[in-house]
Order: sequence, then C-alpha cells, then structure tokens
Amino acid sequence: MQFLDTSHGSDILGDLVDVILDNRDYLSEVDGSIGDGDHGINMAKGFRLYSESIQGQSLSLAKAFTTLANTLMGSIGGSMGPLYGSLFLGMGNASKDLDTLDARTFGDMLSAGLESIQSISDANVGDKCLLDTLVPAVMDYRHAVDDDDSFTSALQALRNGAERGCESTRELEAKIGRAARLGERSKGHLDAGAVSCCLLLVRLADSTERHLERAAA
Amino acid sequence: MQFLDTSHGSDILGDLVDVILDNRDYLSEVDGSIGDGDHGINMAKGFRLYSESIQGQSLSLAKAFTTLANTLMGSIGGSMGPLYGSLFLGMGNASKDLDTLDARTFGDMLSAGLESIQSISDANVGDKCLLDTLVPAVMDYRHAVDDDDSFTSALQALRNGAERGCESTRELEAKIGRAARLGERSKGHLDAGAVSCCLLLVRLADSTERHLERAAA
Amino acid sequence: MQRIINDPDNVVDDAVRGYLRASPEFYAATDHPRVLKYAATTSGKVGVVTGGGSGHEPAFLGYVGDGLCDAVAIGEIFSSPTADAFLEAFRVADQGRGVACLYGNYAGDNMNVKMARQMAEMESIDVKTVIARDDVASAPADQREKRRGVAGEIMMWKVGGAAAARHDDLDEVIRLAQKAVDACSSIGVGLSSCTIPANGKPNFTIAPGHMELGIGHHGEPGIEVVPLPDAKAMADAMCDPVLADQDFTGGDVAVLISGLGATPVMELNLLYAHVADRLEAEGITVHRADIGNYFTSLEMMGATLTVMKLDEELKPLVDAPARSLAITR
Amino acid sequence: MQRIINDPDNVVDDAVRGYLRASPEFYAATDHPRVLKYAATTSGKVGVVTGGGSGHEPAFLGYVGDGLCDAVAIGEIFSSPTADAFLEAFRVADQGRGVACLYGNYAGDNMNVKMARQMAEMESIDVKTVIARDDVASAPADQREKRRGVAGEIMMWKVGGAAAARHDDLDEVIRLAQKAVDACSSIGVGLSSCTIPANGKPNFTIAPGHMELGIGHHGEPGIEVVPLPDAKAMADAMCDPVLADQDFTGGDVAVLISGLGATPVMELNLLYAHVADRLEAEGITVHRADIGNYFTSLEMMGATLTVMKLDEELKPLVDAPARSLAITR
Ligand SMILES: Nc1ncnc2c1ncn2[C@@H]1O[C@H](COP(=O)(O)OP(=O)(O)O)[C@@H](O)[C@H]1O
Ligand SMILES: Nc1ncnc2c1ncn2[C@@H]1O[C@H](COP(=O)(O)OP(=O)(O)O)[C@@H](O)[C@H]1O
Ligand SMILES: [Mg+2]
Ligand SMILES: [Mg+2]
Ligand SMILES: [Mg+2]
Ligand SMILES: [Mg+2]
Repeated sequence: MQFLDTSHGSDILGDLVDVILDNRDYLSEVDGSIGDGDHGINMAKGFRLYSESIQGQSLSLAKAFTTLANTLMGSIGGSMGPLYGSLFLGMGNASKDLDTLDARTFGDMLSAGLESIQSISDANVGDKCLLDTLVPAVMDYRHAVDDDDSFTSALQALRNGAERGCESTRELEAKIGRAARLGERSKGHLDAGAVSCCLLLVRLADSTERHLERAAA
Repeated sequence: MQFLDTSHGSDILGDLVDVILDNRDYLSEVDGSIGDGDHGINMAKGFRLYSESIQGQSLSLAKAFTTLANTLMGSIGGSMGPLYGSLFLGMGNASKDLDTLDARTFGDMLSAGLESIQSISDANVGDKCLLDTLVPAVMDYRHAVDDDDSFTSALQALRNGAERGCESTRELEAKIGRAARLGERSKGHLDAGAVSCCLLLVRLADSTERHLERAAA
Repeated sequence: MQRIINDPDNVVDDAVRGYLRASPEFYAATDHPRVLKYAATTSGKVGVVTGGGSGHEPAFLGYVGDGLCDAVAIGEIFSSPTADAFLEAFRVADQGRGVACLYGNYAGDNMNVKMARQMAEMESIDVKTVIARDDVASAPADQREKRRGVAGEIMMWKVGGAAAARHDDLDEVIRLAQKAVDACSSIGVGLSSCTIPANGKPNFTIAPGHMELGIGHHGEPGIEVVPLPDAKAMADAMCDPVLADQDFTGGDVAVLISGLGATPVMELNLLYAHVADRLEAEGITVHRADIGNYFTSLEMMGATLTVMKLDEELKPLVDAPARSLAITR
Repeated sequence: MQRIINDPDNVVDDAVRGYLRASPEFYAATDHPRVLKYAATTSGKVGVVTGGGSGHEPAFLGYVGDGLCDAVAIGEIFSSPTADAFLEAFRVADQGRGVACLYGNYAGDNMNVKMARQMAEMESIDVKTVIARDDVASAPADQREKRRGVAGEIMMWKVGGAAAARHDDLDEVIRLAQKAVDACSSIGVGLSSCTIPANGKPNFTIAPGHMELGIGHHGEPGIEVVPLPDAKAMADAMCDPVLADQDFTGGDVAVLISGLGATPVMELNLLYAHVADRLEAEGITVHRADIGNYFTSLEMMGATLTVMKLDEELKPLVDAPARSLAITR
C-alpha cells in the first residue's frame, strides 16, 4: 500500500505556487474573454504572498494548506479568497492529525475541501465555475478508490476528472460570477476558475505521485 | 454728394444677419483650426436672436445697431458679446441723431465703433484678432474720405482694408484669446474674429452702396 | 490608461494612506490596513459597519462619519474586502451593543461577511446584517434576493446610521436599515466603460451613441443597450422600471441621482429636472433630492436613479444630521 | 459624445432648471434666467457675487450658500456670463452695503464685469472686484496680472464669504478676499481632454501616456507635455512650481486638490499623500486639506493643486462655517 508522508507540505504546496505563478498571464487571458481579465493577477497575488510568508519553512501538509487558506482569505478578498480559502482550509483541517495519507484518507481530504467550499458558495456543477472542475475530479478519484484502484491510479482519475470537468465548461452558459452577464455569449470559452482549479488539482496529483514514487524508491 | 438714409436700419442689419448665418459653419471651421471651433455658433446665436427680436419692425440704423449690441451683450456673453456689442453700440450712438449719413459722418460712426471696442479690450493690431481687420478697414476708409474720394470709393477702401487686414492674420502669431496658447503653431491660419469682422464690414459696405445707388436712381 | 497612481497593484493601499492624511477629522487607522474607523465615534451606540470593493468613491469610506458608519472594510478595486477586514471592522465598531453590517448583495461580499460573522461569533461580537438589493434591473421583483445593491445603500447607511446615533438598539437599527433599503428602487444607465488600473484596459464597451439601461456598478449588463436618448427620454426610461417596482404614488419620496464618475454634475441636475417633472406628473412629492457623485464606478459615464418611499418613521432619519466626506446634513 | 442633455444649445438653461428644482434650500430664481441667488441670505451684509462659464461644476454656482456667495452669474459652457447677468447678480446681492464681485482672470469675464460695473454705477450699486490670478503656470510671478484664476478662487470665495458673513464692510471683504487669493499658488495637470456639447468633439488632445503640466481650466496649454509619471513624481512636478512661487516654509498652509472631472477621487487622495509628504519634508504644516471635485473642467482627467499660505487673520476665515452644494464646514 502507498502512503504520502504529510511532512512534505512545503514541497507539495511549492508546486502549487509554481503552477499558479507560471500560468498567471494565461489565467488572466482566459478570464479576459468572458470575465474581467484579472483571475491570474488575483490568484498569483495570493499564492505569492503565501510563498513569501513561509519562505524557508518546512511545513506539514495540514499546516501548509491552512497557511495558504488564511493567506487567500486574509489577503485577496473578492470571491477567490473565500472560495479557494475554504477549499484549502477544509483540506488542511482534514489532514491535521495524520502523519501519512493513504489513497482513502487523501480522498477524505479532497472531499472535506469540496464540502468546505460548498458551505460558502451556492454554486453547482453546470454553473460554469471552478466546481465544474472540482466536483468530477473528486468524484472520479473517490470512485477509483472505491474500486480498489492504487493510489497512483486514483490520482490519474483525479487528473482525468479535473481535465474533463474543466473542458466541460467550454460549452456551458455561465450562471454565476461576472460571465453570467453574458448569457449565451459566455458559451465557447473555458471558465477561468475551472482552469485554475484544474491546474491546481493536476499539479497536486503530479506532486503527490512524485512523493509516492520517492517513498517507494 | 451721396447720402445714406438712416431709416434703412432693419434692411442693412438684415444683410449683416444674413452674412453671419450663411457663414456659421465656415466661421466655426476657421475657429476650429486654432480655437475651440465655436465662433460661428456664438455669432449666429446672437445675430439670430437679434433678428427674431425685431421681426417685422422697421428700425433706424441707430436703433438697429443698438438693439443688435444689446442682444449680443445680453445674450451671448463670452468675449464676443462685449466686443461686438461695444462696436455696434458705439456705431449706434454715433448715428443716433442723424437722419442721413454722408461719407464723413459714416466714417465718424465707424471710428466711434472702433473707439468703443478699444475702451473694453486691450487688444491691438498684430495680436491676431478682429482688430486686425477693423483697424486697417476704418483707417483706409478715413484716408479715402480725407482724400475727398466719393462715398462709394471710400466704401471700397473699407472693403480693401478689411480684406487686407483679415488676410494679415494668417501670418501672425496669436497674442490674445484661445489661439495664444498655441504660440508659433497659431501661424498659418486666419483668425476667426478677423474673418467675421471682415465679412461684416464687407457686407456693410455692399449694403450701404446698394442704398446709395437706389437713392441716386 | 490615464491614471494618477504609482504601482497599479498598490492603488488601494496608496489611496487609503492619502485619505488618512487628508481627513484625520474623519478617519483613524486600525490594526488592519484595509479598515478605517471613524475618528470621533460617540460611545455607547450600536456599531455600524459597511464595506465593499474600491472604485466606487465616495462609497464606501466616504460614508464613515457622524450619523453614518463607524468603520469600513476596503476591498481591491471592484472586489470584496477580505473576511479579516470585515472582522476587524466589526471589532473596532463594537461597543458592546452589537454591530449592524450594512452592505450590498455581491457574491464576494456575501461570502466574506459570512466568514467574518463566524469569526466574530467566536469573539462574542453580535453582528447582524442588512444586504442591499435595490437595483431593479438586476432581477425581477419576485426574485428580489438576487438583486444587486446600488445607490440605495446610501439610504440604508443614512437611516441605519441615524438610528444608531440616537441610540436605538441593534434589532431596531437593523429593522430600520432594512426598511430603508426595501423602500428604495434604483436603476443605472451606463454611457461609457471604465478601466481598472491593474487590468489596464476598459472593462467592457459601450458603443458611442448608445447607453446601457440597467447597467451594474461594475459594468454588469443591464436590460438593454439602446441608442443614447435625450435627457428627457432617459429620465423616462429610468423612471419607468423604478416607478413600476413599488407604489410610490400619493406619498413623499427621497430622490438620489448619483453620477457614475465622469458625467459632469450639471448633467445630473439636468436629468433631475425631468425626473422631477415625471414624479410631479404622477402625483409623487419629492421630500428631498440629493444630486451628485455619491456612488461611482471609477470613470464610467452615466448615472443611477434611486427613489425611496418615505413614511413618518423614515423621514426624520433621512433628514437627521450627518457629517462625512460624502454627505453632510 | 456621451452626454445627458437635450438640445446641446440649451444645456445651461436646462441644467439651471435642474439645480433650482433639486436644491431649493440653496437656490432661488431671479429676474435673469442665468442668475441664481442664495435662497436664505442673511440681511444687512455685504453681497458676495461670483460668476463664470459653465462646465466647472460645482464651480461657480455650488459656492452659493451660507458663509460663501450670495449670487452667481452663469455663462455658457467655458464662456463668460453676460454683463446683464453680472448686473442682475449685483442687484440681488446688494443690501445697501455694496457688492464684492470675486471672479477669475479671463478676458470675457473681465469685459463683462467691467460693463456690468458701469451699469451698476448708474443704479448706485457700489461694486468692488477681486480678480483671482493664482495659476502659476499661466505667467511668471512678475507678470501676475496675466495669470488665470483657477481653484484658488474657492479660497477667495471662502474667505470673502466668511468676512461678509461676520458683517465686515465692503473694503474689508475686498481686502481679505484679495489677501486670500494672493496667498494661493495653484497648478493643474491635464490627463485627457473634454467635449463641449455644442461643439461635439474634444476641445484639444493629450496623447495617451502623457500629461500636460500647467494646463488651464479650459485646456489652455501649460508649461510642457511630458510622459505620464507616477503619482509621486506628479506630486513633485506640481509642488515644484507652486512652492517656488511663494515662501511657504515655516508656516501653516491650506491645501486643496481638485479633480478636473473624470479622475476618480481615490486618485486625488493618493496624489495628496505625496503632496503631504513633500510639504512635510519642506517644513510646511498642513492646517487643512480639501480633496475632491471642487472646480472641474467637464469630463477632463487630471487635477489641480492649490497651496494657500495662512496667517492668524486668514485661518479663522478659512475654517469658518459654510454651507453650500460644494463645501460644508
Ligand atoms: N459564487 C461562485 N462560486 C464558485 N465560483 C465562482 C463564484 N463566483 C465566481 N466564481 C469563479 O471565479 C472565477 C473568476 O475569478 P476572478 O477573476 O479571480 O474573480 P472576479 O470575477 O472577481 O474578477 C470564475 O471563473 C468562476 O470560476
Ligand atoms: N480680448 C480680445 N480682444 C479682441 N478680440 C478677441 C479677444 N479675445 C478673443 N478675440 C477674438 O475672438 C475670436 C474667437 O471668438 P469665439 O470663438 O466666439 O470665442 P471663444 O474664444 O470664447 O470661443 C478670436 O478669433 C479673436 O478674434
Ligand atoms: Mg475582478
Ligand atoms: Mg476576474
Ligand atoms: Mg468658445
Ligand atoms: Mg471659439
């Protein structure tokens, strides 16, 4: 059985910071077509602040997620602060007392994040928002675990679900956020939040897998 | 000797109204190149109001000039109200008690207008303004009268002086009004006030001449 | 982008510093850089807090003062303040009699206030909220819960602030602020777009010669884009949905016309003349009119109209003394 | 042209009607359609009159009120009121103690006031004038008589109005108003042009990414057009000529920053932070700062800075109570 050592929080979240900073302009560009073009700016601002604040510290996964969540909630405001803040706070709380995560408890952590975000937002799958990525990703992951797939295969399911969900937003009409004002005209474009969520989940899976491999080696 | 019957005020000023209304767009266009493009609007507004206010009345020259002056001063404000207002008020006052004007008293009327405008404005010939038209026109007229030219020839001198003066503003650098802000760049364009003044003086000469001809016939 | 700023990412912090330096009679700093409190709050009263994105000046911070709000949470441009900021505003406004948090219905604000309230609860600060939903263009009357808050928020602050100033208790302040904003029906017209400094390009477009009826304070789309009418027809186009929203006839109203930023104030008064004609024709009496830049959207051109139904309870609160950067009575 | 108007030729009359309807507590009509008088002037005082072109709102009519002006003559956009209008303003403001006519140095205003004074003389109304010349960019200090009046006029109205309100006689009101505006040095920066409704196209151009230092209130050209600097450098570029114009060091000053119309008020406060830093560094103490849209140029972007040297005589007059659409103290 595969385990993720939760002491690698700084490492894993460092990867998440990288993917956001690397895609700052891309995310703003996606937001630009049907939103106000600042999603990359908003996200990069929060993730950079987190990264600066923990500079050189080696944090547990729970501590790292909680710190990121507090930075987002405390510094970026808007909708992204509470939404991604809740997601990571939920994930941080769920992993708080665990030294290792197996495929199932990793899934519990993801579900806790999803529940946390749903407690603050009324948005649903189909509204053309980050939940269109998050919900299928978490569901696919959990199904894989329920099917007794390996941790690695479950992570692949997470990636697949995220990418499929993200892609699904292209044909949706936005029901929430700024893009909702465009009605029909919002179709034909990816949702910026769905894209950032997909980037984050894929990188989380990549990073986790690398740690699993290293632990196995 | 030729005389102008001063009872034809409405007729003669009607011609002045026509020339301003006909050139409304042209005057604004001239003002547009180095001013704010409203000289035609300002002038047309004042002359139209005068024309409406005396509708159907047959006024003496003095009464007509005084009414036009009061309309300009009372309704258009800005710089044109007091400047053209003073000009016509001076001319009205000078012709007040006369039933007829000969070449000399017509010249006194023009001079009174010029003095009146100079009492309100410090502008001089060479400043690129309506005085560049008015001063040489009046001077040329008076010289012609002093040389014992006929009324008709003196009116031709008035036209020539006005046109030469107006044309002289093309190469002047504006020292007054909005165009002064352009400094060197104001060169190469006619001054709007000089143009309107030229149009008015030429039409005044034309109209006067027509009345002289009719009286002679 | 013709802006008077330094780093576009620091516009809000830089501006807050300016407000603090310029108006020490109104503003005092707090432990949170994005929270200002009224420098001279009277003691023993219910705290009144507001907050929202920047770019709407004088809203929100201009309504901190005597007979108005005690603290304000300040967000990035067109973006909700953080939960932390709302929490700190609750803390500095609370004098043990509870806090009325009076803000507008936007997703981010709702989420951040919700989180801040949860945190305040842990600190035993009693926070109650009124959420302004006065923009008739943003949802039909039977879906009022979806409506955005616009300039009716000013009436909510005015009435809530006046109730707190006369030492009403929290429930009464909340009841009156809610009543005030429920009595308001508003609509906006947009004549041009605006540019968020950090974005550097216009947020949306309105074709020259057109206006967007029902536009939101951040450029949210309205009911329709129509050829720009004259002021009289514009007044009617704004009055129609507002007067259809509530029965104002036979009573007194307060009217507020706010510019969206770049429209000259003389045009707002010109517009008001036609609104006043229309109200008079419908038998509605204007008790007072406030015309000016009260709730803007950066340098958008356009205006919002708010009509507020008054009764004998609201009237004295609307007229009560107030002193702040944005309004003085 | 995205304007809220009816006939572009009637903008001013239509707007005056709106002001009268919206603010009966401030404005009463007179026998001249382009003259408004304060609706509640106290009796037995020197009358204070101002006037000027429209398009500068809240100037000039916003400064009619308690402790300020008693009547205002209103011109076309960017164009002097008529002599008739000034005369009527003198008439309604005169209470037998004479009239102080406080206006700005523009050719049209000078001519119309001159004519109005001549007419007033025939009616035995004693009119004295102060002509504001505070714009340091419009002529060097040794040619002060050529300088334009800009936002320093507000300080002239404030001080002259306060002196009249405490029943100073005409000579004293004139002396203090003159002293007030002489104590002011101002400069403007333009970031974009504006469009006069009757013209329908921008009055001049400022290339994006540039600003015009020393621009006048109607777009009169300034000292130079430079690349748009950041707010800190802009504050220095404005402070340099202003602080060089008079010796402000060691004393108290009043500072006024006015937006030109479309620049958001948050940016004016942001700019002020740097002005305040600079004044502090030069040992100059800010007694009070007024930051807002006090004297605009339609929808121009940009701002003016006015620094006024205070002494013990001017300070109480600057701080004295006042109540009008534009300022309240
Ligand atoms: N209420 C909501 N619930 C979930 N996601 C939301 C909600 N509102 C907006 N979003 C997401 O936020 C994204 C835009 O984020 P961002 O550009 O950072 O904020 P803003 O819209 O304030 O500019 C959208 O693409 C959408 O996925
Ligand atoms: N002080 C002055 N004395 C004489 N003529 C002047 C003066 N100021 C302006 N002018 C004349 O006025 C003309 C412009 O008039 P107009 O466009 O109607 O007014 P404005 O400049 O206010 O828009 C100029 O072309 C110039 O001839
Ligand atoms: Mg945004
Ligand atoms: Mg966005
Ligand atoms: Mg003009
Ligand atoms: Mg002109």
